Amino acid sequence: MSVITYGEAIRQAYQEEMRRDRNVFLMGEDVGRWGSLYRSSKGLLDEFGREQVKDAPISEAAIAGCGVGSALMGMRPIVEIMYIDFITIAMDQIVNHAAKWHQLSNGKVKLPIVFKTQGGAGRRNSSQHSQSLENWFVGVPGLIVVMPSTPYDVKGLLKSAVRNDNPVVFVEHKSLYSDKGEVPESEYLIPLGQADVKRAGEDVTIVATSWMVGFALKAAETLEADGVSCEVIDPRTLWPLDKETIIRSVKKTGLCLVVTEAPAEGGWSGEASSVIHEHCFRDLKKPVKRHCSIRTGIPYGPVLERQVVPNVESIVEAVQELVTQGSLIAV
Amino acid sequence: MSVITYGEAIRQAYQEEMRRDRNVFLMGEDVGRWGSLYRSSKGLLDEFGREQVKDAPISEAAIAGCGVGSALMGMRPIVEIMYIDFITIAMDQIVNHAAKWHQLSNGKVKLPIVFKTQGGAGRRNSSQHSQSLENWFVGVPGLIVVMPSTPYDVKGLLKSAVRNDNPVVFVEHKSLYSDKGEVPESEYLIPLGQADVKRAGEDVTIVATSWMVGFALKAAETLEADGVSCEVIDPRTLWPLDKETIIRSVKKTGLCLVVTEAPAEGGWSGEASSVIHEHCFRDLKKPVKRHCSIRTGIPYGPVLERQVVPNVESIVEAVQELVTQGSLIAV
Amino acid sequence: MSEIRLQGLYEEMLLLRHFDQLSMQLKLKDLIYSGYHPYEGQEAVAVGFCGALEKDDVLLSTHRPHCHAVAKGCTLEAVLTEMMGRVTGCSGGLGGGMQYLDPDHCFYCGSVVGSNLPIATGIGMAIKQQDLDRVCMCIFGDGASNTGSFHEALNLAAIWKLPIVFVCENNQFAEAMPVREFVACERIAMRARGYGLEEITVDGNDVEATRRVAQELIECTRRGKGPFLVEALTYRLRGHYVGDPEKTYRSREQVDMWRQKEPLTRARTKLLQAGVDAAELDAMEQAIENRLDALREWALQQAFPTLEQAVDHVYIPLAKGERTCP
Amino acid sequence: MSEIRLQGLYEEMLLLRHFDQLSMQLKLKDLIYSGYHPYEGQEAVAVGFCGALEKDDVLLSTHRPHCHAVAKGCTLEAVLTEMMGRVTGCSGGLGGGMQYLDPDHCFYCGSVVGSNLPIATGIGMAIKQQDLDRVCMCIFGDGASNTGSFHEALNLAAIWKLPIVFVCENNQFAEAMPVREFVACERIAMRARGYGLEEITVDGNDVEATRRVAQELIECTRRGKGPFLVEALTYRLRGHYVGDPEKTYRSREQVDMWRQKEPLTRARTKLLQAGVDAAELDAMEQAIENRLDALREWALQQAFPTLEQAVDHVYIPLAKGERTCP
Ligand SMILES: Cc1ncc(C[n+]2csc(CCOP(=O)(O)OP(=O)(O)O)c2C)c(N)n1
Ligand SMILES: Cc1ncc(C[n+]2csc(CCOP(=O)(O)OP(=O)(O)O)c2C)c(N)n1
Ligand SMILES: [Mg+2]
Ligand SMILES: [Mg+2]
Repeated sequence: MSVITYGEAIRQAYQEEMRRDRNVFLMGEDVGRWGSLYRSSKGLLDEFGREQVKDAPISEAAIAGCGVGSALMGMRPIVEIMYIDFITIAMDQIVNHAAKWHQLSNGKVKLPIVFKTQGGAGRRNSSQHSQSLENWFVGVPGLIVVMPSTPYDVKGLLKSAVRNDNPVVFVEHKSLYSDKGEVPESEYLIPLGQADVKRAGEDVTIVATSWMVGFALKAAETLEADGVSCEVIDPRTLWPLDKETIIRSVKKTGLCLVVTEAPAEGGWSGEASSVIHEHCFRDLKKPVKRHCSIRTGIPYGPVLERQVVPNVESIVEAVQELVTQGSLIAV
Repeated sequence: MSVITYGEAIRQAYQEEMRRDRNVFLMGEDVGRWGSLYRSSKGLLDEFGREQVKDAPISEAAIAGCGVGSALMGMRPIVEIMYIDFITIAMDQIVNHAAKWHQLSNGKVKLPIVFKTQGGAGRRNSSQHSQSLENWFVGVPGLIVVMPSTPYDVKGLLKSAVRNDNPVVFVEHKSLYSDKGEVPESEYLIPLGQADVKRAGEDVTIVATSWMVGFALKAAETLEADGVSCEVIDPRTLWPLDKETIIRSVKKTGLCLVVTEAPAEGGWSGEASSVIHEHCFRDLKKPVKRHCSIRTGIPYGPVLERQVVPNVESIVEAVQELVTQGSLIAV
Repeated sequence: MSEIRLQGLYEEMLLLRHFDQLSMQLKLKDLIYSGYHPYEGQEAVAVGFCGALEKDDVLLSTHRPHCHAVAKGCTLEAVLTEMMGRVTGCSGGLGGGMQYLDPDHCFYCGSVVGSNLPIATGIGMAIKQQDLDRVCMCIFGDGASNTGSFHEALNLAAIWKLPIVFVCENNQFAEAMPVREFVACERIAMRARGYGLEEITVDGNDVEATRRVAQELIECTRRGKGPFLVEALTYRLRGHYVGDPEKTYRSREQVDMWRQKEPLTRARTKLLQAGVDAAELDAMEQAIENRLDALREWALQQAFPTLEQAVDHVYIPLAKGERTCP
Repeated sequence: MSEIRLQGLYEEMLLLRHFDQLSMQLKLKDLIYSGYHPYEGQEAVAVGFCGALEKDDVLLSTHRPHCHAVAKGCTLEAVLTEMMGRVTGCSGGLGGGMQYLDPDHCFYCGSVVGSNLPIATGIGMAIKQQDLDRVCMCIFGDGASNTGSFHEALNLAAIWKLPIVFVCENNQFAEAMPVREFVACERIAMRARGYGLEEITVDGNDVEATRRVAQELIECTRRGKGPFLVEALTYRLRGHYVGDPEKTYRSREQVDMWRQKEPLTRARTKLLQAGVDAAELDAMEQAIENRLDALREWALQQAFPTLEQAVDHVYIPLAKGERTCP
């Protein structure tokens, strides 16, 4: 094991996959010269050249379509959309084409594209650069949606995404790039569609995604001290969802908190909560609680943006409310 | 009361609002010469001229942005996106600008825009012209999302949407334009954010949206014959949601089926189901059941597209499963 | 470049004309379900351009694709039955008349206007990178030239010098929108300058001209001189779709005026002047009609896809065999 | 058109230069939180174009907006404290340095490249329809000219003849992307032809030239001759943002070469040649420095918005009073 950052883990995943298969290439704004905004492709232009590392103009629709066309021809594009906020410009290609051509060809055409982007708050980028839009893609048949929270996960999942023959929307988090974590020296893959129990516990299940996973783990430590044992689950892949792992946990604990950075309404937390109620209704002591960002544009600045998003303290409070006897959300 | 079609109700709403306020104008592809694809603006170009009825080129991003800019200047644009599938091209303007500028101006700037489009299946248009993407907008703070199911509702809600000072995403359904229904001769408005109990019942609550409402009502009739009394609720506005009306009903019936045309995963059904569980947990005899389209691209042709979408028979079955003692979804 | 034989081109156009008519009849009988977009009057574009491609050249088409598809080499059977939603169609009857994929004939079309241009850049990029002896042709309408996709794709293709021939089939209308009023420049070809490309326009109703230009551009593109943008001027003689209230945007007179210039009459006249025997041409036409009658009968016998087929291949299930975490 | 006085323009440029430097210092002290995009070297564009607008003309700017904003008439206080996230900022400190709205000064900027062009069409349309004596100016970069938004907006503005002056501020780079490599045409102005507009280019480092052209175009636009697209050629002397690894895409030599042509030195030299007293100019500069020192002190005293302020105005609550169904 070596300790590396989330950003470096991504770089290693690129490097290993591009070396393994020359059809794998990275395309996006400044992925080459700059090595991408958060340096996750630093040095790759030198090693692989312009054939595999392509700087592209500010044309998100064309870049996404270029991914569709090149995948159609047997290449394996990794299309980087610098901020998920700009994926709004590439939606037609991703939703109307990438997601649908495999089925429209009755399985003949395969589109192994990774639409790689990053979302969320924490970098003081304000409301046009900090959104959490991942649930849009969960609602589109034909797409796989991945959201890794650790260096170990991002490397193993990115490698699997590159090798997968479906279009995959791969959502990193801007506040995680400098997070450090242990990653094996030897090559490994993490299967898509497999959740990970980040911490085992008995009293409450916390399902958290992306940036929220780290907060949930810290909250779990605090709560442990108060004698509340939390099991923290990171789905890692939002679709297809590893329901088994989540259900098994909730059947054990009987209490569940879903934590997402996206506001509750219309976000993935509703999907998770519904699935859990549908499968664990009789086991639940209380309804699943959703703890999500305030429904607002992300305000600017270091303080406010963290106040509108769930944090360690607010997660601790939410869990405490959950474990407190009888407390039920009133109408 | 006079009996008119959903399409005619829309036309009347346009006409009344454009006469009332010359700042109200309709813009979109062929809204003028053609009177729009489903003729819902037929004859308006003659009455109001090009100042209020503007045919626009195939430039969804520009049309949406034109809506933002003109609203900023005090006009009240109704921006028509011919199919919701093409709103993928206008997402940046709607999500990053229209939805955010009111807050970014600390309330000084108002953007009274109606982004009007139509979605869903039933017209044999295949997968690139039949999607149900409404939940995308529910997840975006700053937007109001409306989805009317009857001539009466579409007229009253469209007029309210035009008068509202928030950006409103107004999603009609392509299979409803020729549906007939009673509409008052005298002017009326329907408040945004107010659900409607389409049918009162005692045993089961069915929450259905758009095209699904009519199917749910027919299913309720069939079920009545079998002695199952269904209460059918149409939220009409997906955000802000009239939780009270839904909760009141579920507290009474203790059983709930949510029916949407969008596939369950990532769709609005998860939001509805979560809200109901959160508020009615102790009253529910069983978990809320979601009955939604199969997770697939909408296939072509008259038969298949109706088979992948909920229909009267499948809704009846879903309700019967719900009322059958003890039947619980297995893990 | 292969010699251009007018009679052969005329025969191809005749086939498309009759195929379009057959399709229209089926649409009127409601045997084609999606909006059907007639092609009458534009045959010289499909035959001249799409017909000039080799089998493994890639063609990206539009929501008005059936004649492009046939000219490219897709079978009449597959194209017609796709429109009819039968399992023998290009997309197994799941796509319908505006969106189907025929990988075996390197033909792909879709119903979102302008969206085929960005996809073309990826195909061109792959061809260039894999150093294949193939080209990509992307055909689209005058209306599509107003989409952001058009602009982003042309710029990308131009800066990367991709082997793509972009063909703008200007049939004077985008639905009810006359090109004069909705495209800001006099000729769409003028947009080429914005991408460092030359302005190329061709009479889209003169099949010899379209074929000649097509051959040249395809040839140059094979030699790495691409991309190219060419505007083919033609006219849509029928409504945008069957049932289009045409009078809301154009006059009978205008249509009649253009009917004088329609490509088949022009080609036939020229052939007769060149001494070709009218009877020979009539026989040719008769043979085509017979062929299409047989096609029609056959098509009506074909099955519809089952629900199982319709919901299959939504995505490729995740391999359980994948190596898991150590 | 008002007479052009170089000394006045020079003073405005000096203010922007020092304002940019002050901002950069605050960024280095981490008192500006979002990516800060320096403006050094481009002052003649902001002063020449944005400064030529009347108070109620509308300006739409970009992710590099601070100098555009000041030249348009926004107060230094509001612009600086917005970057610093203070409640006294244009957007009450909620937008930050790349996205804020100042309706009182008809100034709007955003951080999504190219997205201001479509919004400009709506403003132009409203001005035209309401027959107001106002114009809209939309300023954007070379990189933005590759977006679909650029194309769709220019076509729309052109077919509707909207009163908009589109200013492409070509500073030679989009982040690390050199314009030569990423914009397919030789000069961005060449794209005008695709919208039936004339090609207009101006030396963006010559403030008299930019102001002259700006006045002409604004004047013509007021008289209903719009829209116009003008390319102003300049050069970004600093990195795209503070911390930009510039060596990955350009050489010191290139930067030094352009520094010779930077607009302030040019203006100053010309003024001295014209006999203006150097001491007078130095005094002018000193006054500006003093003013900005005071500004800095004041800015640091300003409060941050509260959480309540931050989550207010997300939307306008639905009026309960609305008339309900009969
Ligand atoms: C992005 C998008 N917007 C609108 C439509 C609706 N639509 C279908 S065909 C058409 C006109 C296309 O005109 P043109 O590109 O000239 O092709 P033509 O129909 O003339 O062959 C429109 C607006 C669409 N399919 N896609
Ligand atoms: C749609 C979109 N894509 C990418 C970005 C990231 N980005 C921010 S500034 C920039 C470069 C813009 O270049 P240009 O338009 O020339 O303006 P300049 O920075 O030179 O002033 C990019 C790519 C963005 N903000 N928006
Ligand atoms: Mg056309
Ligand atoms: Mg630039």
